[in-house]
Amino acid sequence: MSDTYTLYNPTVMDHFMNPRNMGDLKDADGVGEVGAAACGDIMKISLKIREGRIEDARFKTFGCGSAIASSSMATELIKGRTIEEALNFTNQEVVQALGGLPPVKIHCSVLAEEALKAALEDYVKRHPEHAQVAAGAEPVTA
Amino acid sequence: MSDTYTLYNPTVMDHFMNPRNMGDLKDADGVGEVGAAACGDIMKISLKIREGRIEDARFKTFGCGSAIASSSMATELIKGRTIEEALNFTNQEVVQALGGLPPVKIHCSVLAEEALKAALEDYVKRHPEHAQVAAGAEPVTA
Amino acid sequence: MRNVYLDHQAATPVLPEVFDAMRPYFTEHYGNASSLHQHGLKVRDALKTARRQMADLIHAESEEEIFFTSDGTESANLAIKGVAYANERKGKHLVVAATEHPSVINSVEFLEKQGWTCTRVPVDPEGRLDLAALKAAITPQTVLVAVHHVNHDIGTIQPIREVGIACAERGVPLYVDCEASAGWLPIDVQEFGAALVSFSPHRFYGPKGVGVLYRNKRARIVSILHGGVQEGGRRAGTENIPAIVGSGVAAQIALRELPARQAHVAALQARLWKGLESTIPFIKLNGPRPGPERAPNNLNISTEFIEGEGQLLLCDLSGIAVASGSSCVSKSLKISHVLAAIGLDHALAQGNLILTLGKDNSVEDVDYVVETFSRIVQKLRTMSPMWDEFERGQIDSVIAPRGHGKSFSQHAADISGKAAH
Amino acid sequence: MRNVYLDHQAATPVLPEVFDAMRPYFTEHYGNASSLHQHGLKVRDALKTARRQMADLIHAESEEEIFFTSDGTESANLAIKGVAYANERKGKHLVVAATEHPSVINSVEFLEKQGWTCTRVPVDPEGRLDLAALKAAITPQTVLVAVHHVNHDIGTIQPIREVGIACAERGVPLYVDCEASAGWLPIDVQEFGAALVSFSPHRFYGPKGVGVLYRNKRARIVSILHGGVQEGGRRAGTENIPAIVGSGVAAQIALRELPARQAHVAALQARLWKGLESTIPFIKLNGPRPGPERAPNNLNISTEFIEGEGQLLLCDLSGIAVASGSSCVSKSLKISHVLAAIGLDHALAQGNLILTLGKDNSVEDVDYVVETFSRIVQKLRTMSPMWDEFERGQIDSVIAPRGHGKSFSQHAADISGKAAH
Ligand SMILES: Cc1ncc(COP(=O)(O)O)c(C=O)c1O
Ligand SMILES: Cc1ncc(COP(=O)(O)O)c(C=O)c1O
Repeated sequence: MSDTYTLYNPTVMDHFMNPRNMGDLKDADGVGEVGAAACGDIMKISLKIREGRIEDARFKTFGCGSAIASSSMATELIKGRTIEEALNFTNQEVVQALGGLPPVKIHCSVLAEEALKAALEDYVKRHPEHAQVAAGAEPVTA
Repeated sequence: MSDTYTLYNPTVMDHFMNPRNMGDLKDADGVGEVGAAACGDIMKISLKIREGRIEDARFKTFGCGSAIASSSMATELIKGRTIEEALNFTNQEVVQALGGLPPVKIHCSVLAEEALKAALEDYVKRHPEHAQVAAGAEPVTA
Repeated sequence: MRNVYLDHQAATPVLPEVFDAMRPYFTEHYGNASSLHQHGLKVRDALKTARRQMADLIHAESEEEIFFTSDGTESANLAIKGVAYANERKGKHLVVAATEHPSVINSVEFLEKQGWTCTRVPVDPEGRLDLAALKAAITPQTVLVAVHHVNHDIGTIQPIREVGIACAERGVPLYVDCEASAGWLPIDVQEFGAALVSFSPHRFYGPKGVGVLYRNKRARIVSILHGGVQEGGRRAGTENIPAIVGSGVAAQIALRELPARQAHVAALQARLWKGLESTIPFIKLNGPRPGPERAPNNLNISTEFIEGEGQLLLCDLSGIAVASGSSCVSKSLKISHVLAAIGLDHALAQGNLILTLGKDNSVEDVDYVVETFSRIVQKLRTMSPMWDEFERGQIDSVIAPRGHGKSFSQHAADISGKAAH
Repeated sequence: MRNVYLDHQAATPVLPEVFDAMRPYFTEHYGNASSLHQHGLKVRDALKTARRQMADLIHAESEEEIFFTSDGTESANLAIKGVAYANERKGKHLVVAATEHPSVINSVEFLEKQGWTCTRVPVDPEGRLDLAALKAAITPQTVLVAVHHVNHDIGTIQPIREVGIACAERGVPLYVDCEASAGWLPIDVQEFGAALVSFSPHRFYGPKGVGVLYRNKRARIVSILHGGVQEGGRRAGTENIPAIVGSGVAAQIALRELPARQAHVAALQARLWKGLESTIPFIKLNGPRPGPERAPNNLNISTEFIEGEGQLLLCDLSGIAVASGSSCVSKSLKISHVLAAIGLDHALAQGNLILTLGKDNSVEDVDYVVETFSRIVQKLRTMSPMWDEFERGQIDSVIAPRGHGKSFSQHAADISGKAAH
């Protein structure tokens, strides 16, 4: 790609072209699907959770390059985290890990945060025994 | 001048570069000097008149290329004409003989007509015996 | 990798003949057209030749009806605002098609802030102007009607002659934006009955930096960029001589080659759409079918369940240059207002791609695009939650509804309502 | 015949390096900067480089403060109207120097028709702004002060730093038209305290078709050409990429060569004026003497008893390209408003010639001009009734009065009053 011009930085392009964790999880413990009011993108994140920790994550995204890259990066970042940690996850982490996004595309990373939180919320709903943890963290429907 | 671009057509350029009848007439019978209110040009025409006919004419002009060319052409045209004919002279003749002037420069030909008429007026003033002829023609201070 | 440029609506390369014509005007004949010496007079001549070439392209009577601006946008601004300001005392009402280019629409919006009113005439689902609505919109206060010849997004050809007749009957000048048609379709300003016509040579292998405005001698217009008395006092500023000279040559060649170019791109257009349609399920053509109602060089497609920017990026990585009217590619995050005006479902507008052909595209290009694009669609659909949900019967297709599952848009609204930000 | 181009204020040839830089952007890198694919991204990069080069030339902090327009006229229109419209609610009063370029003056006149008011600050006989009058003109309703850096006609350098301080004290943004100085004098927008600065690279060996507007991030401005969101939404329309790229290179070279160019033309300027002054009687320099108060490349002279167009034409026929502010060379038949503003006698304004030097002019050029011009003056004086009347003592000289005879202007008024038309 040496002579190629790219709309996004190399990290974003890499995650767009070779997305990590793309797909669904059979028997997911939590699934979150959210849409962006601003532009119409849709993102879905599925989580496998074992002993309060995110064991696996998958995404599917209807959206632009940065939306796909954001969901790819978000699923990479949260794997191995505890639910508590995951509930404190913010889009800023995605933006940083991606090495930045164009200003007009920051909302894509927000969508990834929201999809993750929706998935966690779904998990908590299905496993009320974890509500305690969730309550301690930021409200998920911020 | 084959490769030369000119602001005016070749006839105008020729009369500008090689003006005919430039100068003053010693013992002129009539001299007219007029100024253009529009742009500030000044034109002076001197006439030698013999037996009711313009024997010789000279001009001096403070003005642009087309003003100089107009006075050169006007003096050329009127030589040999009777006073009566000369009093009916109009700027259109100058424009036509020059092969046309840019619209914004038509007033230069008007100035030539006016200078000629002022010179004739001067002649008539000095030779009241010719007032009759003048009265029959167009008013000179039109 | 094959390189296929399918964005001729955005830019075209300059023809070698055009470049050669421009070259001496940069370094040798560099004069200012306002100068009265050799250097100025020389380029003044060149300017006149270019004006004549432009006049010929659109069958204008006289080259004195041609004004040069800096681009299509400036020409549109001058047409709209120049006529509005010139006729202020007569009335302050304008009529425009709802699907005009932003350079027209936004000029009108600017005037609305200054007290003008404007009627936006609706179009049908294929982008055709509602003629009856246009006629009804004209009032005694109307000082200008603006209808484009060809729509820049969806290629719809407007019934300009009928519009011209309606305007003539009401004595209102007609402005026709020909940016998307000039060089690709014949244009006859007299047949159009147009008082003003604009276009930009960089759409037909001329250089950037030039816009053209034709103005019929009878139409009143004032300048909008003030300063010197260039362009007959209608456009101040030092003329961009090299680009104007090159544009003239581009116009001359475009006129000569028009039938060949038109036939060439029309054949590719038909082949491309046929290929896409037969290879990719759930794909829709926006605007009229290829044929007499559509510009021969434009295809505007919506591919369901996937978004446009991703399509565009993957096309680019495969050497295919295209555009999109999706909200994700626009800086304002809004879908193309043309797609909104034809009432296209938001989900389909999101999956939008615009392909514009040029004289150098080949059958091989087209076949490569069909093959490559179908792989891209597959890849993006694998990644799309919508495709999955469609396959599982949870949501339905807009293009080929199966009668079960909620609509994509309903689904999107349901979930995005939840996660507002 | 020697060819001496002395009209660098009107146009300059494009540098070979500039042409080479532009070349690939016509035929190879022809993309539209708005496109999201390779072709667009590539030129977007080039645009950014050019912006940086422009920012460097004028010591702007960031390249994001640089906007590209189509020429100096458009930049001036955008500065004046864009700031006026953006601050409409704050106030509708402008302050400009009386000797601004028509692109400023006529933009202001347009706004006056729309309800703005404007104070034109007078200048002294050498064109220097009256600072006290400027300060007094600023009111709480003032939304913009416009003062050019160098006067385009008479080369006067304005006290911009002092103006900048006065504006800062009153919190009013300052717009500085640097069209006549950019590339020839150092410009530091921060030192100027300027909110807006405009110039055009075709004045320093860049191509035509580009204007630059610097806007300090804190200054409010709205766009005046409406359409797409190019140039950060401040200037719609497809960017003229090749010309912008070339302009950037021209700016880079201008910055590097500025001291050398400045010294070169200043030496020629001094020699030329000395030569003319010593060879031709009854000749006057308009504007300050060559030195720190005058642009190094401009001479503006009035030769008494003869008219400017004739001088210009005869110069041209001798291979010397010059300009004139005489009424005869203007399409409106008015003398340059700058000459009027410095109170120059109408007769001297009629005999006006403007000579602007460039980097390729030589000492031999200058000597040829002095020699040739003195012959031209002689020829025209022989043809002039005024010279004759002056010699005969009927009228007097304005430049070197002898104390008898009426003034040229009085004489002209006397006789033209008789022959009105
Ligand atoms: C129909 C139409 N009109 C006007 C314009 C503006 O033209 P330009 O980009 O030359 O400023 C465009 C450009 O996309 C267009 O497609
Ligand atoms: C001081 C000044 N400002 C503005 C302009 C207008 O610039 P342009 O000719 O690039 O439109 C000029 C041009 O002569 C000028 O001299």
